[in-house]
Amino acid sequence: MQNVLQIVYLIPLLPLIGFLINGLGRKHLSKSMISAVGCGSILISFALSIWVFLQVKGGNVHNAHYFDFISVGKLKIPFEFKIDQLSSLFLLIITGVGFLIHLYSTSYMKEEKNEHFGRYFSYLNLFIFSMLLLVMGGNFVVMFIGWEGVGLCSYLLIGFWFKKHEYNKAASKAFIMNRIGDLAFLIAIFWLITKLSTVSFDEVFTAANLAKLSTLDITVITMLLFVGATGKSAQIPLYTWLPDAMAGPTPVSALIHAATMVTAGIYMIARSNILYSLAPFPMDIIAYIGLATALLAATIALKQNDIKKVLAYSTVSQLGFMFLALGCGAYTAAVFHVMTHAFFKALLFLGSGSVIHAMGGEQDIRNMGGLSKKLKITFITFLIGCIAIAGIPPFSGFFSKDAILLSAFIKNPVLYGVALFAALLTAFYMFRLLFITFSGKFRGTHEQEHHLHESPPAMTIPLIVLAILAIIGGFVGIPEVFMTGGDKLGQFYLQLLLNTEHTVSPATEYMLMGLSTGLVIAMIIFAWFKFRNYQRSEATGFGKVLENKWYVDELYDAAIVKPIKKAGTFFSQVFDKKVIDGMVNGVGRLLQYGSRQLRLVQSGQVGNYILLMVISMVLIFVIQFFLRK
Amino acid sequence: MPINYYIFLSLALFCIGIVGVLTRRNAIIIFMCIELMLNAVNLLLVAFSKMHHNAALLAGDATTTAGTDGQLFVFFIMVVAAAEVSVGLAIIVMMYRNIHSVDVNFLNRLKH
Amino acid sequence: MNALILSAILGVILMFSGILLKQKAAIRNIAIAGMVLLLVVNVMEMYGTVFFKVNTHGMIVFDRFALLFTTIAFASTLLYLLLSARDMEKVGVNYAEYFTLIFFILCGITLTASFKSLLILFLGIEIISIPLYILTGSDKRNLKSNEASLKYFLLGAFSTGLMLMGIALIYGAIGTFDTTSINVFTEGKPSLLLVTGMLLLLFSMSFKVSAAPFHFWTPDVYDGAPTVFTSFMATIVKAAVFIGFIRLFDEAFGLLRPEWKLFVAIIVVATLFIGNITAVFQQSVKRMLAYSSIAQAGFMMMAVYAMNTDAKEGLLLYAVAYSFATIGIFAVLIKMKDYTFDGFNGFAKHQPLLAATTTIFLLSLAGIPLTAGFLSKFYMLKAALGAGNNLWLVIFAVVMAAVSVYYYFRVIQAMYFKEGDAQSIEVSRSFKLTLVVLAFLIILFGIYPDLILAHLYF
Amino acid sequence: MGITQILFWFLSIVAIFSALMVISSKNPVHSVLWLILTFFSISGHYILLNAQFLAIVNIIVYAGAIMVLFLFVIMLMNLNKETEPQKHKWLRIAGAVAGGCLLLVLVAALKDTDIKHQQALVNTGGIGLIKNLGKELFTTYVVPFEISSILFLSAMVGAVVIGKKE
Repeated sequence: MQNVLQIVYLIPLLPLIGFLINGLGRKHLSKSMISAVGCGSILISFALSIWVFLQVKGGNVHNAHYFDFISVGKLKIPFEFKIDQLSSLFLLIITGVGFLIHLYSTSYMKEEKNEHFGRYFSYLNLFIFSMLLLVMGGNFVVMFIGWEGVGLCSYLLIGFWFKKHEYNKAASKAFIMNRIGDLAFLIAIFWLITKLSTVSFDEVFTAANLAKLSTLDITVITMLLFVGATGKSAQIPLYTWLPDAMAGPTPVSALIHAATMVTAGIYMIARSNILYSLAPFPMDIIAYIGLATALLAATIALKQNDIKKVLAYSTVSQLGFMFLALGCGAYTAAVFHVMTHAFFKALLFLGSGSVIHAMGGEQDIRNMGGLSKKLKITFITFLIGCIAIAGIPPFSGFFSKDAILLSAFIKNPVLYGVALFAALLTAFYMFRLLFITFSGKFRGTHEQEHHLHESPPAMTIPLIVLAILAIIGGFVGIPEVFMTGGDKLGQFYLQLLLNTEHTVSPATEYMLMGLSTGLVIAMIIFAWFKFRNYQRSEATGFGKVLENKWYVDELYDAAIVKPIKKAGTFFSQVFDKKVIDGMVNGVGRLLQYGSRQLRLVQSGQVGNYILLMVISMVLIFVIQFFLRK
Repeated sequence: MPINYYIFLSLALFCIGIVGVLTRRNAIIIFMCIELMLNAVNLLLVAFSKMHHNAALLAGDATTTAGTDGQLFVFFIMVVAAAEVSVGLAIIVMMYRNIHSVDVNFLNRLKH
Repeated sequence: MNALILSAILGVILMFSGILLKQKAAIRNIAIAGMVLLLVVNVMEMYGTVFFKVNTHGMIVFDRFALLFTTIAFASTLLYLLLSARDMEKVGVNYAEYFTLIFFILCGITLTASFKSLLILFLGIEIISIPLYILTGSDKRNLKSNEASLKYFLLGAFSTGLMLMGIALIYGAIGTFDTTSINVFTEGKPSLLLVTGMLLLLFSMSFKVSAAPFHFWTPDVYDGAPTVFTSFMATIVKAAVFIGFIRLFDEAFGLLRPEWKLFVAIIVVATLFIGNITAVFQQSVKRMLAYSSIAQAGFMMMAVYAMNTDAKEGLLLYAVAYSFATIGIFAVLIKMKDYTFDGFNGFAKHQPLLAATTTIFLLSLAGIPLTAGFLSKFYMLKAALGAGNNLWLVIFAVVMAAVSVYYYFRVIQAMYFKEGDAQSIEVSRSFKLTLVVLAFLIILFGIYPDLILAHLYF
Repeated sequence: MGITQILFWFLSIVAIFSALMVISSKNPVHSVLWLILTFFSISGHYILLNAQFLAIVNIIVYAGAIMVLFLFVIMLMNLNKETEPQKHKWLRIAGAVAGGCLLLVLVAALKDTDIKHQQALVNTGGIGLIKNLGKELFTTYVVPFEISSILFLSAMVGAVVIGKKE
C-alpha cells in the first residue's frame, strides 16, 4: 500500500478545492452545500491522513518532490513534501480536530447570512490548507509559505465580524505581531541560503552541512527561528495578540488559536531539533522564555472574567510549557503536549462556545453560574477538559505535562519548581472558571435564563469526541516506569527527535508525579470551596464572607492568593497593556512619525528637488574621488 | 588645443546651466538653462571627436574617419532637443493659460 | 526588429485613425488588435521568425533577454489596454492620439531593452519620456495634471542633460558609444573620465526608475497625471527602464562594478527606506501607490546591485509580478471616484469580485507567499546574497518589506473590515474577467515561475 | 600665441560670460539674447574645430529656430518685464553653492585624467564636413536616424494634444 504516499498532495489539495468552491460559490450555494463541501473535504483529508499515518507507522517515510519553485544557480528550492513521523502526527491533529471544528461550526455559525457562512467556511478551508502546507513542507520555504498563509487566514478570521472596530484592531494586531516573527524566520532562511545554499530539511540536517555552519551561525539561525516561533506561538514578548484574537468566532479560536496555528512554532523547532541540539545557548533561552510565559500567562488568567480570555491566556501558558519542554531538549514531550493540548483545549473552547451560544452571546462568567443543570453535556465535557488540563491521571494532560515537568526537573530542579507552580495555577484558574460558570446560582438576566438550552448535536458530538480523546489521548505516551513499552510516542520518535537522555530513578519519578498530582488535587479542592458559590464581589454580604472565612483560607489568601492576584492584576494591567502593547504600538507610532517627517521633504518645489539631487550628486562624487582609496 | 581646456570649458558651461536651473523661478528660463547644459555637452562631444580623430591620425591612419560618431551624436542631441523644446514650450504655454504664470514656485498643489 | 517597426507603424495608423474614425470603440479595437498583433509578432521573433532584416551595425541586438522582456511588456500593455482603454475617454478629446503615444512609447521600450549603443539608449529613453510628458499633462484643464506635466518635463530634461554629459565623458575616455567595447576598455585602472561618466549615467538612470535620492518627481507626477496613464508609466515603462539600466550596467560597466557597487547599495537602501516609510502616512491610495512604486523600485535596484544571472531572471519575474499587480490595482482605482483609503470602505460588500482580485494584487505587492510578488522578491534577495557578503542589505530589505505590509493591508482592511458606503461603480463583465485572469496569472507565476523564465534559455 | 589660441580664449570668455548673463539677467528677453550669443560663440568653437556642419546646424537650429521659439513664447506671455519674483535668498545661495561645488568637484576630479596630454585637432581634419557626416549618417547611422523620426512624430502629436484648444 505504498500508493497512498504517492497521493499525499491530495491532503492539502482537497481543502484548497473546498476553499475555491465555497469562496466562489458562496452566494449561490445553500448552507447545507457549503457545510458539506467544507466538512467533506476535511473529512477525506482526515481519512487520507490516517492512512498516511499508518504507512508511516509501518516505517515508510516519503519525500514527495513536485517541481522546482526557484532554481537560481546552485540553489534549487523545490516544492516538496516531507512525510515522516512528525508531520504525519500533525496531519492527524490538524485534519482530525479541524474536521470536528468544521462540523461544530456548521451549527455554531448557522445564523450568519448565506454569504458570510460561505466566506467563513472558505477561510476555514484555506486555513487548513495553509496549515497542512506548513507541516508537510519539505523545506523551509514551503513551510514559510504555509506559515504566512496561516497568519493571513488568522487575520481574516479574527476580523470576520468586521462590524466591530475593536475586532478589526485585533486582527491587525495579530497580523502585525505575526509579521515581526515572520521577518525573523525569513532572515533565518536567507542566512541558511547564504551558508548552505539549500533549505531542504533533508539536506540542511546532514552532518556534512551542519559541519559547515559555525557556532555563531547556528546560534543566530536558531535564535531567529525562535523569534519566528514566538510570534506564531504567542510567547513573550509577542504574545499579546492571542488574547485579543479572541474577537473571532469561537470555533476559530478553538482551531487556530488553540489547536493548530499556535503550535506551528513548536513544530518548527521540533523539526529543526538537530540544529537546536547543537545550540545550547538558544536552548536555555527557549526554556526560560517558555517558563516565563507559562507563569506570566497563568497569573494573568487568574484575573480574567471573560470566558474566552481565560482560555486564551491558558493557551499562552500551555504553549509556554511546550517551549519549556523544547528548551529542555524534550522534543517528544513537547509534541506530545501539542497533541493532548489540541484535544483538551479545542474541547474547552468549543465548550465555551456552547456556553456562549446558550447564553446568547454573553462571555462574562460573572453573569453565568449554575449552568451544569441546563447544559449537561457541555458541563461534563468541560469538566473532562479541565481535569485533563489540570493534569490528573489518567487523563491525557497528566502524561504530557508530567513528561514536561520531568524534563524540566532533569535540566534544573528550580525550573521544575517554577513550572510546577505554574501548573498549579493552571489547575486553579481552570477550576475557578469551571465552578463560576457551572456551579452556584444563575446570575444572568431572566431572558438569558429562559433562553438556556443544550446545544444541538452538531455541536455536542464534537465535544463528546474531543472529550473521549482528552481522556484517552495520553495513553500513547505512558511513562516507562508504569508500563514497559508504554511510551509508544517516544519509540515512534526515537529516530527523529534527538531528545536529551533521561537519567532519573523510578523512585524520583514516582515522587514527582505524586507531588504534582497531590498538589493539583489540593488546588482543585481549594478552588471548589472558593468558587462553588461564587457571587459578584460587590454583592458579597458580610455573612457570606464569614461563612467562607476559614482560617486556612484566610492565611492562604493573605499569603499567596492576594499577592498572586495582585501580580495577575499587575501583569494584565501594566505589563501586558503598557509594556508589551506599548512596545508594539511604539514601533508603529515611530513609523508614523518618521513617515510624517520624511514626507515633508517632498515639498512640491521643483527647485528643491533639483537642489537635493545636485547635493546628492556632489556627495557621491566626493565619496568616489576623494574619500575612497 | 589641449583637451583639458575643452573639458573645463564645457564643465563650466554645464554647471552654469545647473546653477541657473537652481536659482531661477521662471520655467522658461529654467528650460533655457537646460538647453545651455545640452550645448555644453555638444561642445565637449565635438572636442572629443576631434581628439580621437587626432589620436587616430597620429597613429598613422591618414584616411581615418575616427571621431565621426561623436559629431553625429551631437546631431542627434540637437534633434532630440528640438523635439523636447516643442513639447516643453507647449506644456509651459498650457500652464500659462491655466494659471497665468510660469513661476515654478506656484507649482505646489502636489506635495507631501 | 519586428516589434520595433510594427509599433511605429501602428502608432502612425492610430494617428490617422483619429481623423478617419469617429467612433471611439473602433479606435480602441484597432489599438487592441494592433497590440495583439504586436505581441504575436514579437513572440514569433523570439522563436526565430524575423520579418524585417535590418542591418543595425551592431547598435541594436535583439537577444533572448530583450525579446522576453518586450514580450512581457507587450503582454502587460495588452492587459492594461483591455482593462483601462475605455477609461482614457474620460481624460480628454484626443482619444486616438493617446494610443498613438502609447505605441510610440512601446517603440522606445523595445529600444531600451535591446540597445547596444549609448546612442540607442539615449534615443530610447527620450522616445519614452517625451510622450510621457504629454500623457501626464493630457488632462489639460486639471491644474494638477498641468503641474505634474511641467514638473516631470523640467526634471526629466535636467536628467537628460546629466545623462548626455555622462555619455560625452565616456566617449571622451574610449572613443565609442558601443556598450560592449566600453567593457573591453576598462581593464586595468579605469579612466577617471569613464568613472565620472558612469556615475552621471547612474544618476540619470536612477532618476528615470525613480530611485532615491532622484525619486522626487515620482509622487507628484504619479499623483497628478491622469490615473490611466499613471498606471502605464508606473508599471511597464518603469520596468523597461530597469531593463535598460541592468543592461547598461552589465554590458557597459560590468567590469567597473567595484566602482559603482557601493553607490548602488546606498541607492537601494535609500530607495527602500524613503519609499516604504513615506508610504505609511499617505491618505490617498493613488499617492500611496506612487510611493510604493518607489519602494518596489528599491527592490528592483537590487538586481542592478547584484548583477548576476539570478538578478536578470529575477528582474524579469519582478517586472511581471509588479506590473501585473499594479495594473490591476490601478484599473480598479480608475473606476473609483474617491481615491482616499476611506473610499475603499466596504468595497468588498459592493464589489466582492473586484475586492478579491484587488486583495490578490495587494498581497502580491506585499510579497505574501504563493503570489508572484513573493517569488520575485525572493529572487531579488537571493540574487543580492549571491553577489557577496551583504546580509545586512538583505535584512534591511526584508524589514522594509514588512513595513510595506502595513500600507498595503490598509487597503484590504478598508475593503473588508470597514463599514462604508462604497462608491457604486459599474464595471463590465469583460473587465471583471480580465481582472480574474490577471489575478490567476499572478498566482500561477507565484507557484510556477518557470513558465516565464524557461523562455530565457533553450 | 597664434590666432587660433586667441580665438579660442576669446570665444570661451564670451561663452562663459554670456552664459552667466543668461542666468543673471532679470529680464527674460535679455536672457534669451544672451543665450543666443552663447550659442554663437559655441558655433565659433565648432568652426575652430573644423566641424562646419555642426556649426551651421547649431546656428540654424538653436539660434535660429529654438531660441526664436523661446522668444516668441516669452513675447506671447508678455514676460518681457521684470515680472519674475525672486526666490528666497538662501535658496538661491544654496543653489549657486551647490552648482559651484559640483563644478569644483568635477574639475578637481578630471584635471588629471589619462587623456590630459591629448590635443583636440583644430582647423584641420575633414570629419566635420558635411560629406563625411552625410555618408555616415545614411549608412551606419541610418537606423537611429529613422528612429528619430518616431521621436519627432511623437513630439508633433504631443504638441497637438497639448496645444489644441478643446
